[in-house]
Amino acid sequence: GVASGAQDREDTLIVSVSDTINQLSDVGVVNPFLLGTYRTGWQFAFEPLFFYNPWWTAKVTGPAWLPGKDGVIPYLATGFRYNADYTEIEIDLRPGVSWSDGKPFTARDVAFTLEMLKASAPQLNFSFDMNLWIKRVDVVSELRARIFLNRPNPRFMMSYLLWRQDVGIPMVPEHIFKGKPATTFTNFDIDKGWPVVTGPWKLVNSTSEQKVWERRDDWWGAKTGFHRLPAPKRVVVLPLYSTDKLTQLLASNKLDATHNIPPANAKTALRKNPDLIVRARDQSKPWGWLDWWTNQLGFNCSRPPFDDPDIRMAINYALDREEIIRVGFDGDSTAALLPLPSYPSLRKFRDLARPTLESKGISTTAHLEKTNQIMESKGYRKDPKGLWAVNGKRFPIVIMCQPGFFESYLPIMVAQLRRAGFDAGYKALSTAGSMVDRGEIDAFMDGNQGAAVSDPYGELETLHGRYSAPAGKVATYPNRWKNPEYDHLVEEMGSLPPEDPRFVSAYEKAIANVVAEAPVIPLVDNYLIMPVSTKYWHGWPDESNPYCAPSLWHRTAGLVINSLEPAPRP
Amino acid sequence: MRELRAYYDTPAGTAKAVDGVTLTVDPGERFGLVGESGSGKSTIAMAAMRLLRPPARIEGGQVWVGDVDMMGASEDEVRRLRLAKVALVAQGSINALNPVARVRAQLLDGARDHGVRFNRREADSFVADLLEQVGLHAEVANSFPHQLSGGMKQRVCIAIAVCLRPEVIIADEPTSALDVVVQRQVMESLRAVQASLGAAVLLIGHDIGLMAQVVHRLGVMYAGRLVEVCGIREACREPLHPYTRLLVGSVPNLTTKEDFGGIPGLPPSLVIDQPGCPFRERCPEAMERCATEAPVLRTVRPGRQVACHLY
Amino acid sequence: MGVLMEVREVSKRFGGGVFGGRHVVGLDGVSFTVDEEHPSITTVVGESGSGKTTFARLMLGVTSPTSGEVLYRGTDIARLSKAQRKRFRRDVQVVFQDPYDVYNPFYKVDHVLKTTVARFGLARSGDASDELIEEALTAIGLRPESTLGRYPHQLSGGQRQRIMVARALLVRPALIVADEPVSMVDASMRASILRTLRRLKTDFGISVVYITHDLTTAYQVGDQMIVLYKGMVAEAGNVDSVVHDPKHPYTQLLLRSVPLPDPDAGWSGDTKPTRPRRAPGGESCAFVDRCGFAMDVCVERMPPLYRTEPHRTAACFRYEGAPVMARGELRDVLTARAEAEGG
Amino acid sequence: MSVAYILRRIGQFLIVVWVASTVNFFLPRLGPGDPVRNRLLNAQVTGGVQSEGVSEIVQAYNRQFGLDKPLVEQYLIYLWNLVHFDFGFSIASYPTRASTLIFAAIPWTLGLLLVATLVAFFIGTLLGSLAAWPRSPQWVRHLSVPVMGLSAVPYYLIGLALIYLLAVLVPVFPSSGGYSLGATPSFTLGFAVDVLSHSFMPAAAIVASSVGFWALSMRGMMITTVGEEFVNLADAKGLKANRVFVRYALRNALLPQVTHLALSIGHIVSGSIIVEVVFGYPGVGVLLFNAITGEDYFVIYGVVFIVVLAIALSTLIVDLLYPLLDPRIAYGRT
Amino acid sequence: MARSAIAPVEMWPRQIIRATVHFVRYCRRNPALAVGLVILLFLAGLGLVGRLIVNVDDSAPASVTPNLAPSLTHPFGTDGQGRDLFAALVIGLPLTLQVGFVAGAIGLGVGAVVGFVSGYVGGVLDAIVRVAVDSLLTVPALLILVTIASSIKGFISVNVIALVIASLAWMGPARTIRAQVLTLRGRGYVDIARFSGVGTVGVICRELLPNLLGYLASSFVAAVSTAVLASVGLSALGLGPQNVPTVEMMLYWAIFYGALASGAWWWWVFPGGLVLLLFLGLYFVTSGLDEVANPRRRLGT
Ligand SMILES: Nc1ncnc2c1ncn2[C@@H]1O[C@H](COP(=O)(O)OP(=O)(O)OP(=O)(O)O)[C@@H](O)[C@H]1O
Ligand SMILES: Nc1ncnc2c1ncn2[C@@H]1O[C@H](COP(=O)(O)OP(=O)(O)OP(=O)(O)O)[C@@H](O)[C@H]1O
Ligand SMILES: [Mg+2]
Ligand SMILES: [Mg+2]
Ligand code: NI
Repeated sequence: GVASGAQDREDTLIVSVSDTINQLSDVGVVNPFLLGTYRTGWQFAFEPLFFYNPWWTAKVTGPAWLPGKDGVIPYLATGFRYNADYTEIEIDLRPGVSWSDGKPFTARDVAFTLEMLKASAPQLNFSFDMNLWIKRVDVVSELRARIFLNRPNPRFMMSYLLWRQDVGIPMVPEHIFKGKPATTFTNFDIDKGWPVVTGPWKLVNSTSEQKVWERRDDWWGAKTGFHRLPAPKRVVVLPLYSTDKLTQLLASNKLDATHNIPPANAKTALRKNPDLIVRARDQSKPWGWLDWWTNQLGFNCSRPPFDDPDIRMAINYALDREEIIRVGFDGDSTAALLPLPSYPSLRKFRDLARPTLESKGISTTAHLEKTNQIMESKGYRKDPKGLWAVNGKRFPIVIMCQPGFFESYLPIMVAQLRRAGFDAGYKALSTAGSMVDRGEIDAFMDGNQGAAVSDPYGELETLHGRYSAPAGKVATYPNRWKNPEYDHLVEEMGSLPPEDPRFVSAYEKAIANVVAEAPVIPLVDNYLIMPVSTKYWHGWPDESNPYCAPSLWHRTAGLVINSLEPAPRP
Repeated sequence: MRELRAYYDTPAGTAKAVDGVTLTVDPGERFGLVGESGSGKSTIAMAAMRLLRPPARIEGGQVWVGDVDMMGASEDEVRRLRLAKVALVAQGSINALNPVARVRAQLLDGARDHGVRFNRREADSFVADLLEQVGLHAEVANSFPHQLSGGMKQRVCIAIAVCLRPEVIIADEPTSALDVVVQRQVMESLRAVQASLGAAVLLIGHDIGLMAQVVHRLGVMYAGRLVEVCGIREACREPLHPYTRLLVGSVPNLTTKEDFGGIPGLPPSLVIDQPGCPFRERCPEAMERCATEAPVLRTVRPGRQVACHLY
Repeated sequence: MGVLMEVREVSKRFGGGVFGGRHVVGLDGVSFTVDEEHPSITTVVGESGSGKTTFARLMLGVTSPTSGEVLYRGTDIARLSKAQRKRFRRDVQVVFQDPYDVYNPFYKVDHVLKTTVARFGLARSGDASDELIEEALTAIGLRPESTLGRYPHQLSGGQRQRIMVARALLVRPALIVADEPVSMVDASMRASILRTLRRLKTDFGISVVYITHDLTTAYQVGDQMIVLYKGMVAEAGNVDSVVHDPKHPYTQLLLRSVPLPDPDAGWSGDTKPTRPRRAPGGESCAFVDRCGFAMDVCVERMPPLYRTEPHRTAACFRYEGAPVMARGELRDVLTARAEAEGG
Repeated sequence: MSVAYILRRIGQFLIVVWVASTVNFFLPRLGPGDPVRNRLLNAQVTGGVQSEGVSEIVQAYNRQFGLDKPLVEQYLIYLWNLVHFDFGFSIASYPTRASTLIFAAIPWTLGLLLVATLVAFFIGTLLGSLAAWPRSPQWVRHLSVPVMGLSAVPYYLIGLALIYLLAVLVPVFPSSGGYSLGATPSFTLGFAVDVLSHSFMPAAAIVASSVGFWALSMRGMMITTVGEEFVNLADAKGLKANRVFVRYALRNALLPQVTHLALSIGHIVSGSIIVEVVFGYPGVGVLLFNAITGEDYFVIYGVVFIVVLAIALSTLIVDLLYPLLDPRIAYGRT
Repeated sequence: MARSAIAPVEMWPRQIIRATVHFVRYCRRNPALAVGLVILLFLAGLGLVGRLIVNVDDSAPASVTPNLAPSLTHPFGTDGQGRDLFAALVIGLPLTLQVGFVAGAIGLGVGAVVGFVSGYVGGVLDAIVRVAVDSLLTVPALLILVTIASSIKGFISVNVIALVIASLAWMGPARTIRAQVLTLRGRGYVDIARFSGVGTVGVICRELLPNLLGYLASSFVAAVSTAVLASVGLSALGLGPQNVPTVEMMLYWAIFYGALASGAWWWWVFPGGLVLLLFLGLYFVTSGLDEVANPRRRLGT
C-alpha cells in the first residue's frame, strides 16, 4: 500500500540510524554475532541483562520506571555478584521473561549464548573474548547462571554484559540457535517469526531501504507488569543519510530521531522546526551528548621523527583546541587533554592527572613559543615558506583518517599545524584503518578505543607496549609506543578493581607518562548532537535524565523507546 | 529560362556562377548544355528547380515551366511542380538515392507526395513499369542502392524522374562517372523514356561526343554565360564561337592519331568583375574590343546564337 | 637486359580471409613487363571495377598480390632492401586515380611538390626548387602563380589531377603509373596533358602505364593496350591494331559505345545485356552473359589467351585456332612489341 | 552475415571480458587490502565490539573467504566463480551473498538511468536534428543553443541546483532516496507515483546534462546528412518536408546515434555512482561505492563483472546489429 | 613570401598587431571560440589578479570568522571552516585548472601516442591495444583512485588527482585517435608521401599529425573539461585534493557542511558558478576549435 509509515504516522516512530549511508546492508542478518551485522536497529528488540548508565548521579540512574543503582540498571537480570578473587560471577535472572515465541527465557539461554561464543571463537563477535575469559558457564537454576573465568577479571561484567553505548552481548534463544551453524546462521526469517527476541518488537519488513518492527503486544514486560507496552505501534528504521538530508527530514518532522548531525546542521534544523529539541531544554551548549569516543591525534611512535616524545609534544603545543571547537564544532564540544571522556564517573581520574598537565603547561590553547623552543633545540629552522626543516629537509605530517567525521575539523587542525610551521596535511581514505593498523602511517586521527566510561584501565591498556610491532606488521592498537615503566603500571592496574587505592596510584603514575610523552594527543570530547522531534513523541532523554545513553543506534535504544510517550493530540 | 542569375557568396566575394542566361527548350526536344567544368551548368539546373541553398542565391530571372514561373511561385506550389512538371536527374546521381531505403520506396514516395494513391498491387505494377521503362528488372525494386551498380543507380534515378510524366527533365551529367558501355545504356534509356513522354530534356554534360549522340540542340557555356546556342550538327561541324571551336577541336577520336590542341590558359575568376569578354585571354582571335566590351548573345544566323564580337 | 618492372601472373583477391567467405576477384593472373631501355606507353582500359586500379596498386607495391609476384629489377618489391626501395621510389612514380584523396588537406599544394623535390634532392637551392616546380606546373598547363599557395580544396578536380602529374614529372622517373590521370579534366585540358605524357616518353625516355576507361585518349597516347574485363586480360596488343581491329567481343562493344562528336556517326549495335547463360557454379567465360557471340563452350570453360598475331592476344573461343598462350607469355606479346619498336 | 564473423566477434567479446575481469581482480588487490580487518575496525570504531583477538578473527575469516590462499589460486577460483555467476559472500555483510545485494540494487539503477538515458536521447536527438534542419522554425534553433550549453554543466551541479530549488526552497520533490521513508515497496499506483516522484530529480539532472550531448552529436550528423546529395534530391522529388525530414535526413543521421545509445546503455551501471551518491539513490552505484570504500572485494567483483558484461555486450550487440540497421555495412568489412 | 628567417626587430610589433588583427577577425567569424577564450581568460585572470586584491592566506581554514554572508570585506562570504571564499577561490581556481590541464595533457598525450602507434603499426600490437583499452574502460575510476591514493605516501594532491584522472582519460583518446589514424593511413597522400621518399616517422609526423592537430586541439580542450568533470565527481565523493581549496573541493565542503539546507547559498553558488563558467568556457572553445579542426572551414590567407 501507500507509505505505511505515513499512514499512521502518529503511532510510528521513525528513526534513521545505521552505519551505512543510504542503504541498510544487513537486511538479511539479525544474528548479532556475525561479521556482517551493523548497527541498524535490531538492538532494541534484544534486551540486555543489565544496562549501565555512565551519566548516573546520586539522583538518577535510569528512566524513572526502572530502578537502578550506581549506574547499573538490571533488566533481564536482577543482579550479579563476583566472588572474592574475581574468577566467578553469579547472575540472577528476572522471573517471567519469555521469548517472542512464548518459550521462557532462562539461565540456559545465557549459558548457551556464552558457550556458543566460546565454542565458535574467533569468528563470531565477542567469541575471542569469551574464549579467552570463560572457563565454563553453569546453569545453577532456571534463573541463575554462574560464569567461571579462566583468570581473575574484575571488569568482566562491565566489559561484556552491562550494555552501554555500543558494548554488550545480547542473549539469544537456545531453542532457535542450537544445532545451527553458528558462523553463518542469519537468524532472519520473517515467515517463521525470526528473529526470536525478548523485546516487544516483531520484524515485519527488512529491505535495504528500511526495517519495520511492529509492536508485539504479548511482550513479557507488559504481561508481568514490568513496564507498560511501548507507546509506538511501529518502529521504522531507516539507513543513515547524508547530513543534509537528515537535516531536512528532521526539519520537516519526517523523522523523529536520527544519527548525530554536525552543529551547523543542527542549527539549521532547530531554526526551521520548533518541534525539535536538543539535550538541554534551554538549548544551551553543548547540544550534544557526551560520547566515550574522545578524539585524538595518534602517532606511530616507532617511526622517526614521531618516535621522539619531544616532537610529539611540540605538535601538541601547536594545537589550539579552543579554536578547533569554536570553528570546527561551532562551539559545541569540550576540549580533551586526556584520553578519557568527561563522564562524571571518571572525574576522579581526570583530576588525578591535572598536576602533570599543569607542570607540562598543556592547556586548551596553543603554546607556539614552546613548539618553537622544542623545534629549535632539535635543530629545526623555519624555511622560506615558514615550515620547520633541518638541512633544508622538512618532515611532512600526513594525518590519515577515515572519510567523514574528522574532516569537519581536520582542516582547521591542519591549518594550525601549518601556522606553527609543520608541513601538515591530511588524507581521508576509506582504507585508512588497515593502513594504520599495519604501521604504514605516521599520524592518524581516531577516537580512543578503550571504551572507558567508569574506569580508565581499558583506555590505558591500549597503549601497552605489547601491542607495539614493527612497521608492516599488524598491531591490535596502532600507537606502537614502548615505555616499560608504563607497561608495568598498566599490568598492575589490570588485576585490580578501580576502587582499589593501589589501582589509583598506579593510574596516577601511568597517566603522567602518557601526558609527558604524548603517544596520543587528545583533542576534543566527542558529542553526539541528536535533535529529536516532539511532534509525535514526548519523553525523550534530556539533560536531567539521560536514561542511559540517548542514542538510538546504541545498544541502549530500547530504554528510550520504551520510555516514549505519545505527544498530546489536538 | 530568362535572364537567370545565380550567385554564390564566398568569403572572397560573390561568384557569379550563372550570369544572365536565357534559353528555351521545346517539348520533345533534347537540349544539351556543355561547358568547362565550373562554368555554371549544375547551378543552372539547381536554380531551375529552385533548389539552390545558401551560400547560393538566385539574383534574378525567371524560369517558366509551361505557364508557371518557378521563381515567382510559392514554396508549396514549387514543391508540387517538382517531379510532376520538372524532374531532375542530378549530377552525382550515384549519391542521389537514400542509402537506407529500398528502391521501391524511393520510387513510390515521390508519387505519394504528389497525391497519387495506390493500393499494394497498383504500387507493384507502377514500380515494375517504371523500372522496365529504364531497362531494369522488377526485382531491383527490392534492392538497396549500394547493391546496384552505378549504371543501375543512374537508371533508377531516371525512373524516379519520369515517374509522374513530367514536361521537363533536367539531367545533370547523368553519366560522367560511368564507362562508355554503361553510359550508352543509360543514355539510351533516357532517350527512350523521353521519346515516350514527349518531354523536354535539358541534358548537361561536358562530353561533346556524348552530346552529339543524344541532343538536338546545344548550348555552350563559358564562365557563367551562354556563348553559343545552335543545332548539334552545326556545333560539331562548324562551331562559330572560338571557345566552341577549340572545345570541339580538342575532342580526340579513334580514327587518326593527331596532335590535339587543347585551350591554353585558365578560365577566369567568377568573382572578379572584369569588363569585356571572359574568354578573351585564351582566345586566339581576341580583339581590342574584347577587352572593354562584353559580347552579348545574338542571333547571327537562323537558329544560331553566338556571343562574340566576331559576328 | 634492363627489365625495370616485371609483373608475373599476379592475382589479387579481396575479402575472404582465414575463415573463408565470399571474395572478390580484383585481378586474375596478369603478367606484364616494363623495359628500361625501350620506353613505351601502355594503356590499360576496361570498365569500372575491371581491376585497373588494382593492377596499378600491385605494380606500385601499395597492395600485395594474393599470388604471383611483382619484380623490380629482378627483386620482389615486397623484399626490397632499403637502398633498393629508395631507388624504386625514384624510378617508379605514380598518379593516383582519386585527386581528392592525395592531398594532405593540412598543407598548401606546394607541400607535395616541395617534399618531392627535397626528398629526392632534385634541387640544390630553394630557388632552384621553385624554378623546377614552376616549370613542371607550366608543362601541364597550370599557372604557377594561381596554383601555388593554395589549399587543395581551393582547386578543381582537374587542377588537382594535373598537379599530381606535375609531381610525377618532377622526379623524372623511369616509369610513371598514371591511374586515370585526366578523368576530371575537360576535353581541352585533357588533350594538353596527354600531349605532355607523350612527350615524356619521346624526350625523356619515361615509360608510362596509362590507366583509363576512355578509349579515345588511350588510343591517342598509347603504344600498346591491355583490355581488362573482370580482372582478366580480355585482349592485349598494339594500340592501333586493337582499336582498328578489335578481336574480343568486349573490346568491340567498348569501341562501338564510344560516343563520337559526330551526330551522324551514331552508336551501332546492341548493348542490351542478354540473359545470363552462365552455368551454375561452372567456370565460364567472364563475358559470356553479355556476349553476342556466346557459344556453348563459353559457358562450359574459361577461354585461354589465344595469340592471334605475334603481338596480339585475345581471350575468346572465336580464335580457338590460334596458339594458346601460357598465361605468363602475355609479357612476351607486349615486350616483343616494345622491342620491335625500339629496336 | 557470416558465421565466421560472428564467431570472431564473440571471441573478441570473451577476450575483453576475460582481460577486464582480470584487471578488475588485481586492481583492488594492489591497495592495502585487508577487508576483514577494515570491516572489524569499522565495527570497533563505531561499536567497540571487539577488544581482543582482532588478528585471530581476521585470520579466521580470511581463511573462510579464501583470502589466505596465494593470489594466483584466488584468481583461478575467481574466474571459476565468475563463470558460474557466483561472486561469493559479501565481506562487509557476511553472510549475505554479493549477488543478493547486487540483484536487489540493479532494478533501481536500471529504472532510473535507463529511463533517464532514453528520455535524454529522444529529446536530445529530436532537438539536435531540428537544430540542423534548415526549415525548422527559428525558435527551435534558438532554444537548442542553451540546451547544448547545458551539456557542459556537470550533472553534479545541476543536481545541487535542483535539490536546492525543488527540495529546499520549494519542497515539491524529495531530495533523495528511492521511495518515501517507511513506504513498503509494492505494485500499486501510490507506490509507483512515490517512486516516480523520487526519481524525478536525479532523472532531471541526468536528462538536463546529457540532452545537450545527444543534441550536439545529432546536430553534427544531421548537418552532414542534410548536405548530402540524396536529401537535396528528395527535395527535387517534390516530397513533403516532413517526409524528407524523417525518412531521408533523420533516418540516416540517426544511425550513429543509435550506436551511441547502445554504448551508453552499456555504461549505465558504471556511470551511476555519482548520481546515486548525490541523490542517495539505492542503486548499484552506491553499492559499488560502499564496496570500494569498504574493500568488499566480492561485491566489487560482482558489480564490476556486471559492468564489464554490460559494456562488452553492448558493443557486441552494436557490432552485430549495426549492419541490420544500416544496409550499407556488410559484416567483416571494417 | 620572403624567405628571410627572422623579420627585423622593429617589424615585430607590427607583426604582432597584424596577427592580433587577424585573430580578432577570425574570432568574429568564430564567435564560439572568442566567447570561450574570453571566459577562460577571465577565469585565469581571476586567479592572477585576485592574488593582488585579496590576502590569499585567508584561504586557509580558521583564518576569518566562519559563516559570514557576502559583504564588502568578504565579497563571496566565508565558509563554515573559516575560509574567505574569495581568497579560497582565487587560490583554488588555478588548481582546478591545473587538474584539468595536467590530466588532460597526460591523458591525451598517452592516448595520442598509443592511438598513433596502434593505428599506424597495426597488427598484433593493435589488437592488444584494442583489447586493453576496451577492458580498462570498464574499470571504475573510484577503484583506481582508492588504489593509487592508498599506495602513495603523501597527501592526495592536485597532481595525484590529475594522475588518477589521466590514468583513466587516455583510453578514450587512444580509441578515437586510432580510428582517425586508421582512416588517414589509407589516404592517398600517405602513399604519395611514400612515393616522395618520406619514411614512416616522416609520414606520421609530417603527414598524419598535422591533420590531427585541430582534432587534437579540440580533443585537448574536451579532455580538460572531462578531467575537471571527473575531478568534480571524485571530489563529490570526498576524494578530491583534500588539503587545497580547489573549486570542486569547495563544493564538496558546502555539501559536507549542509550549506544547501542551512541557507548559506554563497558557499555553493560562487564555486558552482565558477565551475559552470569554466565548463561553459571550455565548451565554447571546444566547439570553436571544432571549426578550426575542420580544414575545409579553415581559411587560408
Ligand atoms: N557552394 C559553393 N560556394 C561557392 N562557389 C561555388 C559553390 N558551388 C559551386 N560554386 C562555384 O560556382 C561555379 C559553377 O559551379 P557549377 O557546379 O554550376 O559548375 P558546373 O558547370 O556544373 O561544373 P562541372 O562540370 O564540374 O559540374 C563554379 O565556379 C564553382 O566554383
Ligand atoms: N580494398 C578492396 N576491398 C575489396 N574489394 C576491392 C578493394 N579494392 C578493389 N576491390 C574490388 O576489386 C575489383 C577491381 O577494382 P579496381 O578498383 O581495380 O577497379 P577499376 O578498374 O580501377 O575501376 P574504376 O574504373 O572504377 O576505377 C572491384 O570489383 C572492386 O570492387
Ligand atoms: Mg556540374
Ligand atoms: Mg580505378
Ligand atoms: Ni551473413
